Amino acid sequence: MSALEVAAEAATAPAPLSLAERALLQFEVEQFLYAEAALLDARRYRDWLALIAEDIHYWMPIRRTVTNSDIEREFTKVGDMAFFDDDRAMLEMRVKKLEAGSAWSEDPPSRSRHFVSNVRILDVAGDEITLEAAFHLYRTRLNTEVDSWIGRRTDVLRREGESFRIARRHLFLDQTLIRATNMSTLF
Amino acid sequence: MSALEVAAEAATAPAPLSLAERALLQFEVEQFLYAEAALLDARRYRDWLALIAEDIHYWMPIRRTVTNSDIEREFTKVGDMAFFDDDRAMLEMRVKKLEAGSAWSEDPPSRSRHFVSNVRILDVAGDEITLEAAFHLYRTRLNTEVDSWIGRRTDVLRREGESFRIARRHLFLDQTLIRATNMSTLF
Amino acid sequence: MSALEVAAEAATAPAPLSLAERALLQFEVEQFLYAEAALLDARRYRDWLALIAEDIHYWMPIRRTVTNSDIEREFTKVGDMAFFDDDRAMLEMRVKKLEAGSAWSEDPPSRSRHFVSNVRILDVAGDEITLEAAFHLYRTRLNTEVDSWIGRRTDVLRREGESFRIARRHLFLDQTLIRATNMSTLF
Amino acid sequence: MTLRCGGRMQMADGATGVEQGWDRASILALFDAEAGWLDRRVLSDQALYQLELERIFARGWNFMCHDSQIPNVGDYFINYIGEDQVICVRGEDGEVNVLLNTCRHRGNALCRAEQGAAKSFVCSYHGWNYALDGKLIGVPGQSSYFHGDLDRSQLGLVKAAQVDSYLGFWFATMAPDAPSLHDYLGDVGRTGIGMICSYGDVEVIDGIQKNVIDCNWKIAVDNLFDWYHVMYSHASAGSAGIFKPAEILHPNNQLVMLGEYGHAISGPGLPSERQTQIDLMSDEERIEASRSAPANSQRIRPRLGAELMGASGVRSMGHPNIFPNLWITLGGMQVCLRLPRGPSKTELWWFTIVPKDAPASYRKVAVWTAIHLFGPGGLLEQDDGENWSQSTRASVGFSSRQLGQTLKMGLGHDRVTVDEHGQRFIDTRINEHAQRWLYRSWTEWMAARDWAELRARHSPAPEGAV
Amino acid sequence: MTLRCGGRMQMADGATGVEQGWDRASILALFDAEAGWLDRRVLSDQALYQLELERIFARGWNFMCHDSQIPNVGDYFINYIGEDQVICVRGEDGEVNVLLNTCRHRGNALCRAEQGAAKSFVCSYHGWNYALDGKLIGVPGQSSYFHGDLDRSQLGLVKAAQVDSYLGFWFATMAPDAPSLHDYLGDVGRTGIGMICSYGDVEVIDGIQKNVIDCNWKIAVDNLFDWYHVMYSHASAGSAGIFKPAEILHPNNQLVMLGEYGHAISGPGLPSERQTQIDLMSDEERIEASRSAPANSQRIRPRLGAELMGASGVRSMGHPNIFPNLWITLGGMQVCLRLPRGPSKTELWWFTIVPKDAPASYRKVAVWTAIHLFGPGGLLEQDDGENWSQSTRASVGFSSRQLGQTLKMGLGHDRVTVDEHGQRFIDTRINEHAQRWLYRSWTEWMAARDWAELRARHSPAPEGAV
Amino acid sequence: MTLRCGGRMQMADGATGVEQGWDRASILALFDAEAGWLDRRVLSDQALYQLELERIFARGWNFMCHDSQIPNVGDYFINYIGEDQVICVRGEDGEVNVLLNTCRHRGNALCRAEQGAAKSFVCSYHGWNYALDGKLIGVPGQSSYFHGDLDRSQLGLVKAAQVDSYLGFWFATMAPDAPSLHDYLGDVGRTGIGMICSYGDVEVIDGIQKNVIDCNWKIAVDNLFDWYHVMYSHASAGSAGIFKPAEILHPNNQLVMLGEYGHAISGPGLPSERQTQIDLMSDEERIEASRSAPANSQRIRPRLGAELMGASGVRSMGHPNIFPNLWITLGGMQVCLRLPRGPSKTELWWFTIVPKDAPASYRKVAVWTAIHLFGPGGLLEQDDGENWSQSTRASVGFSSRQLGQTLKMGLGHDRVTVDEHGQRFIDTRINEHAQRWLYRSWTEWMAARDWAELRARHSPAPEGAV
Ligand code: FES
Ligand code: FES
Ligand code: FES
Ligand SMILES: [Fe+3]
Ligand SMILES: [Fe+3]
Ligand SMILES: [Fe+3]
Repeated sequence: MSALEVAAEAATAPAPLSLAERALLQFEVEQFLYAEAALLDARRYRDWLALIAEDIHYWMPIRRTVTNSDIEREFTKVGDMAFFDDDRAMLEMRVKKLEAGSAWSEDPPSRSRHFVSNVRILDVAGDEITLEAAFHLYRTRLNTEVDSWIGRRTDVLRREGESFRIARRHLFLDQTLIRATNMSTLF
Repeated sequence: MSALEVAAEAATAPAPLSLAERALLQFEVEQFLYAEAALLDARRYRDWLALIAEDIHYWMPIRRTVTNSDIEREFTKVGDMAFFDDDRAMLEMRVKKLEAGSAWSEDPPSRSRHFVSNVRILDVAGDEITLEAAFHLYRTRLNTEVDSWIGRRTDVLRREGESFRIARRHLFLDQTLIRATNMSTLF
Repeated sequence: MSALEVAAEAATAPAPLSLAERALLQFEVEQFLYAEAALLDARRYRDWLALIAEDIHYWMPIRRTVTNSDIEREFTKVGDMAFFDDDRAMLEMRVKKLEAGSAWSEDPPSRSRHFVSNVRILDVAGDEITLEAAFHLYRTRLNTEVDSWIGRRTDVLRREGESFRIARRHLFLDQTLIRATNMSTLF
Repeated sequence: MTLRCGGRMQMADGATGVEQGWDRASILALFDAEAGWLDRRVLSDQALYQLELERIFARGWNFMCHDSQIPNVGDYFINYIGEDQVICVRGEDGEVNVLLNTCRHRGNALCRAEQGAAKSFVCSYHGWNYALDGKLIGVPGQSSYFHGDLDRSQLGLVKAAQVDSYLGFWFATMAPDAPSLHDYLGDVGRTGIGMICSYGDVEVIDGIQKNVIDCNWKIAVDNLFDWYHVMYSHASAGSAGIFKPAEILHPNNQLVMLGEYGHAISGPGLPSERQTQIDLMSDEERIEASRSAPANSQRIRPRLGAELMGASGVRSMGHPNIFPNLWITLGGMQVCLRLPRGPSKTELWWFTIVPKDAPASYRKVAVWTAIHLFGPGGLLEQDDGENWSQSTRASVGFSSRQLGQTLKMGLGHDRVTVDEHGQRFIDTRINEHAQRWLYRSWTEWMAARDWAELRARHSPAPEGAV
Repeated sequence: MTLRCGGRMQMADGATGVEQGWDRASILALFDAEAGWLDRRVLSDQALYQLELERIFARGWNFMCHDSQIPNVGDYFINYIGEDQVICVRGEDGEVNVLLNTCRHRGNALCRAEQGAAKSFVCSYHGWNYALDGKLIGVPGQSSYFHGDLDRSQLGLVKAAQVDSYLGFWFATMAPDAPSLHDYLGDVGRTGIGMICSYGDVEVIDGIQKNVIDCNWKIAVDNLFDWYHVMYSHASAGSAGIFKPAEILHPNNQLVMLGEYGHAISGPGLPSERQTQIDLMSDEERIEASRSAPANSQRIRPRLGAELMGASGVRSMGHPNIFPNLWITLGGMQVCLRLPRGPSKTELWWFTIVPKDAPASYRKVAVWTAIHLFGPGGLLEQDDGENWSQSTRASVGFSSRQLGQTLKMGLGHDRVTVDEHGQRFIDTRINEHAQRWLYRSWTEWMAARDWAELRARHSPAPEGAV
Repeated sequence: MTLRCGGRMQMADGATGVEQGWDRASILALFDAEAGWLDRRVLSDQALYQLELERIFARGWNFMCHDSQIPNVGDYFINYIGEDQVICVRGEDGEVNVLLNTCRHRGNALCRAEQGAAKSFVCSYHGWNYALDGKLIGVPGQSSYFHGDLDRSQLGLVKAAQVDSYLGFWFATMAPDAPSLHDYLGDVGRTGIGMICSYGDVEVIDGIQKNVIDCNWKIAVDNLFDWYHVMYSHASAGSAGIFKPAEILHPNNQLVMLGEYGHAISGPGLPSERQTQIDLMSDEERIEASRSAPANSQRIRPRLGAELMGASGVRSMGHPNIFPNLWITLGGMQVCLRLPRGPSKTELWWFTIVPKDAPASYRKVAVWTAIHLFGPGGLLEQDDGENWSQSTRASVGFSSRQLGQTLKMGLGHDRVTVDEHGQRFIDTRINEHAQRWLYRSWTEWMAARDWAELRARHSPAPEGAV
């Protein structure tokens, strides 16, 4: 792959858009992602659910430490085991659990901070935007627990009026051993 | 709250501006915030002070681990105890202390890195812009000390000519127990 | 330095450009940096090399804990010792090593995540753009090793057709003692 | 190969929990089976933990992997015996070898991946090359630098003293004098593994979830027998709708089996009358009924179930634990290993298992269930970790660690029944029999200096009143 | 409830600092009061630290909270006795209960918030329910699963052996045979708390600052008596203008009080002549004068001051410490707890206190002062932490830990005066009397196996030459 | 100043590796020199590590810095003796003082920078002021608060017991009875340092790379003698082209020198015939030849080389180690210190050195070579760390730590030759003589209670067959 091709791939993927159009789309998308993150960090789970498309695939496969020769097995495949493999009903169930007065493991509630970085729009097809970002979900609990989950994610956003809904979120964690008691926080 | 409302809140708050105007404002604001952060990281405290409005409220309340039923007491209120509750005079005093030849606890000086992420302009009213961001202040000292302070902040920037001054900075840390010897670094 | 001057320095450096032009340039540059980071995180080292200018200076001096009175010696100078002081041939050698079937220390390979934040374009001169950013390179290895390298970097990008090449990358780490087994990951 | 014998420091009179050694009497006093009282220091004492690595983990049979994870010659899976890392690899002869993952030259780890396939194991330090059975087959410079006099036959990878499998589940022990796997498992252990295989040969689905909890491994084992916490701990999971407590719990139909050396099964059990009805169904009907609701606790097992689990064991809808740390759950659809990482740290590894011939639809539901109930993101499992870590933490403080845990539920109220085939079980309500058995066995393992002593002095599986 | 008696390992001759036990003689030798020499290992030795948790923290009276923090029935505040977490809760009877925060079933923590209000404490693991006084009032399945035979009366939350308050400040001890709080505090302790309440009833302002410093807790206690470091350590705070050293220090007017069991007060003191003038002012005049400058060290206390602090104690503008770890500062406007978290880790908790009837303006200044002088962001406090952590660190290295600390200032140069009411005090210059008293008392606490021995063998408050 | 004598706990019979003390016999048994067998616990045992700090690091001569790093009065560089931090400072008299970096008052660290220049050392806590030779020259309030009776002469900074330099390289020891630096280094140590200075006076280039590896310090020392791993470990660096193994390795021309107290040199050596040719060249020719390829292992040293390294030593193209932890590499162009930070943590400090009069072009190549071969970003060094950390880790697990390391290469196959000047060396192939010598010496250091015993009982440098 030549430098030009790489650069082309990197910088010009959604070809038909002008630079200015792409910049504005980037702005819209980033603002949406930040607002979405803020809802989670503010524990407004119901409001967050409103941003989730009916057909969402919310998925975090398991990563493994493998050799280079085995690198295609680094992540589990769709249909095999995963940390998350949720549809909308499942996400609703997660929110319902968080809202239940009896979710002892989230009472006192966790404190989360979702950092969304390096956002790149990879594709615009009809009303769907595919993007990639680096994420850092920082969570503290009680006075002593500190967790950081870091990785890459690909989202599909679907334009709906003035805003978007999230139609896909695939989360690729960097860690292979989860160094946390649980993952009770939404990503 | 419907998805539309959330999206509306998220994406269209400063209503009268066009998307392009909002994108440009976002650019200006982010560049200002990054430049400000760079001044602190370069230990140019005097220059940083020049960005501070006369009437700034620089405030970091205390966060507590509380149950859901008590969640409105998660942060202390203005007027109660806090980690920072500074006006401009107090910030000047902090800078003066850092500049004093005798600030032993900052000699050797700390090394800081201010990450400003997820910037969202929440309101534009007259010459004042209210924004929210996620912050990560990373500090190292000597060869062994490493601190990370992570949270959310809301700033008010006031336009002054080609630039801004900071008229408010409210810092909402995620940690409830400060895992550091001190907070001698400006946020 | 007055507030105005600071602001001016911060916000108007590449003077001849309009705000909109600067915003578009910022978008282009950020997208390039994110795409570049994604290549490294995807272990596409050859493709990454294609983004490197022939005359690159890829340099990470050694930082020391020094007193305020000695602060100009905080970083080693060009020509003295450093962690990286590479030209393109050297970077090619690094990539060659990573590609060698026998790079045992990178087999299983590391997992990296490059966070590029607070990007500021400091200068535009001809086809060269000088920028500064905060970086966080997060690396995990095996099931237990976690490293974070955080600091500031200045890049020079040179426009080449629709994309850029990296003509300079100077990395200023915050840590003085490297808390890692090695730095086998590209920054 | 002979391991150097590691004796233990004599206990100084009045030594503190933090520094002391432990003699037989003081170990046995850690659990009072008659009173249902457990000394909290079992969760936090550093010396006890070191002793566990030696007397429980190195000496017991540890679960390694399932046949299906390493189907081909050279396929390997990394696991642990206590804190010793081992390679479980399919040898040239098709057998599974369990090898300490440490080069005999300078000790470097041979394998650093979690799984993979190898022709042989080459050390990344100096290139010593070991065959899949651990034999040292290549030493660079053997003739030139070593002058040909390195005795390679003495320098193979250390093999587990015994390796064996039951129904495709491989186990290993570092103790040459341990009983055979068959005898070690006994009826209860075999019933537990039988539960997994009641619908025929199984395979492990790709992807082992692994996470770390700041708790002692035993509080996690205690919890698997604990059907008492379900209603309260998991109330929010219930109200969210992920499971229906009433369909699962059956508080008054609990079946407990206690096996020699600490194995146990505890949890809901079908009433014998119900089993009698099932016995009249054809295998096809049973499988059909089971597969329609794989997460459901109504285990309508085919005939094979009773063969593997026994006429009484087959009634179990509960949780077997193969002592020390292999939990079988979801009626055999998952197993979870609890690997010790210090007195207050445990790794949890989740394996998801389906019958080889299960239809895609079943497989899909199985994966869905496994992901959404258990593992760090599972709606049930989320609730457990902090209870365990906080319980572990409360065994550290000076005053708190003077206290005991209370394990009195059902104590003295039940009887062990022996069925016509000699299988022992307890039909009762929700109870703590299995936990008491766990800790009673644990003290006996810990107090015994070697297998001879453990064999001679351990409690037989209970009979009569319990 | 009886705590299991924890004896100590006998000291092996020539044992290393890292592993050894400590006998009476070796503990007493850690501080040479005559020479003003302190063995550095008191800051880093792990065995000494474990012994501190037992012999200092579990045995002494620990500050819990102030009345105003938990005004209503069910209000609670979490604190620690050493490393044992306790719930301080207002009971149905209005009294404060101090309960070990650990369920008697499996040990789980009942409360996980730092503060709050509860009707009762329900355990998140199995739902055992404890009343505000710790009584076990609810056990799910008590009749069904436990067959009604669980003796709940034996399974309440463990209460501190003694709980009592003085002027609204609650303290607790795990030692049933400890002296009463009144006797424990003695004149010096009561004077210290009296300082806080000299202007009448007080309340704690919402918001306890908490941070962790990598230092031994004792170097932080030493520092509170240390008016010697102010000029140098805090020079930059002075030059920034946050405080005026000259107005605060009064190096030649220092008042020291040394109390039984290790309490002490040290720092500037009004000359008696100045106090005589104040005694002539009306309460109104005094309060007016004080409130105009609350951070100012000129303490012009109303009559109540002398009542609570004594005729001599009222002159103190210094720092009381209630042994072991409660510092009273800013003339009573703040207290700071130093909670041990290992030999080289200490949590600092800052409480800010104002008279209940203080006008808003005073309150505002008090909060401003507290935030900007102390706590992790305070301009004074910023300077201290690294000195403490570096001093602690220098007690670890093999050669450095052979050294001592030097505590010789004023040694042998002063006399204890007894006033007409029997109150003892030392009028002198800047000195290290209080630090020497701290460590002398500390060795006595550490060497005594129980309260009987501590009572019998501890030094009485000094008389005559010091 | 006298350090308090720290004896060692008697070894309890059968004590475990984790808690036990170590007596002479058990220490000597850790390495079997005849069998080339090393007990893995030397890499992980906490008690052995503590003993190393005392018996190896405090007692041996530790490299401090080079003359050129602190050229002017007041220039200082911070280093360590074991885990004790020391200030190496150029005194008023031009000599280098080595001072424990801890104030004699409360122990605070005087210097917190890694390097710098000072007129005197003022403590940031209370302002005690120490001269560059450690004398306590200023105490605030000495007359007023201390009443003039503080004996400052007893309270200077603690100086290393002996400080001396060889060819500009400064060393220090805490042991007053250690041999002189000259005697300590012996022929082998002096040869090693001589290698650095063969081209004349040198200077250290600005910038010491420092990083931490999770390994025991000894595995890193073992590795520097290890020319066996180069082909395999560094294969990818070779194939990337950063070095040409064939030009460097010379597997059949290895020169080994073993020096009293554990020093050694190992690696390629010029055949004597080649050296004879070189001896015929002029110094100018030799320097010209060397400088054209500074990274090249062909060391064509000027006459000075043979003066400093001896007629046989000058042939070395290998790696000297000054016992315990100073590695000389790249033919003297770099030295690397390995500082212990616990049994499984080591700091690596890289110093890059060039002749003072080297032309800019040489200097440039030297820096390029140093950066790109060694240090955490170096293409060679990258490959080593994980092998060391994994080897260290494999000395922890219960079963793995029962094993040994194998150090048998060349054992019994070689002879020590003594040249006409009395210099001893071994001409051989790739081997493990130096590593065996390292561990043999290490056990002797560890077993000896004091220098008298070490002097009396250590092995002399080997003669004859090895
Ligand atoms: S350590 Fe494995 S070959 Fe040397
Ligand atoms: S642990 Fe509290 S109810 Fe079981
Ligand atoms: S500790 Fe150095 S002057 Fe007090
Ligand atoms: Fe559970
Ligand atoms: Fe202070
Ligand atoms: Fe190497």
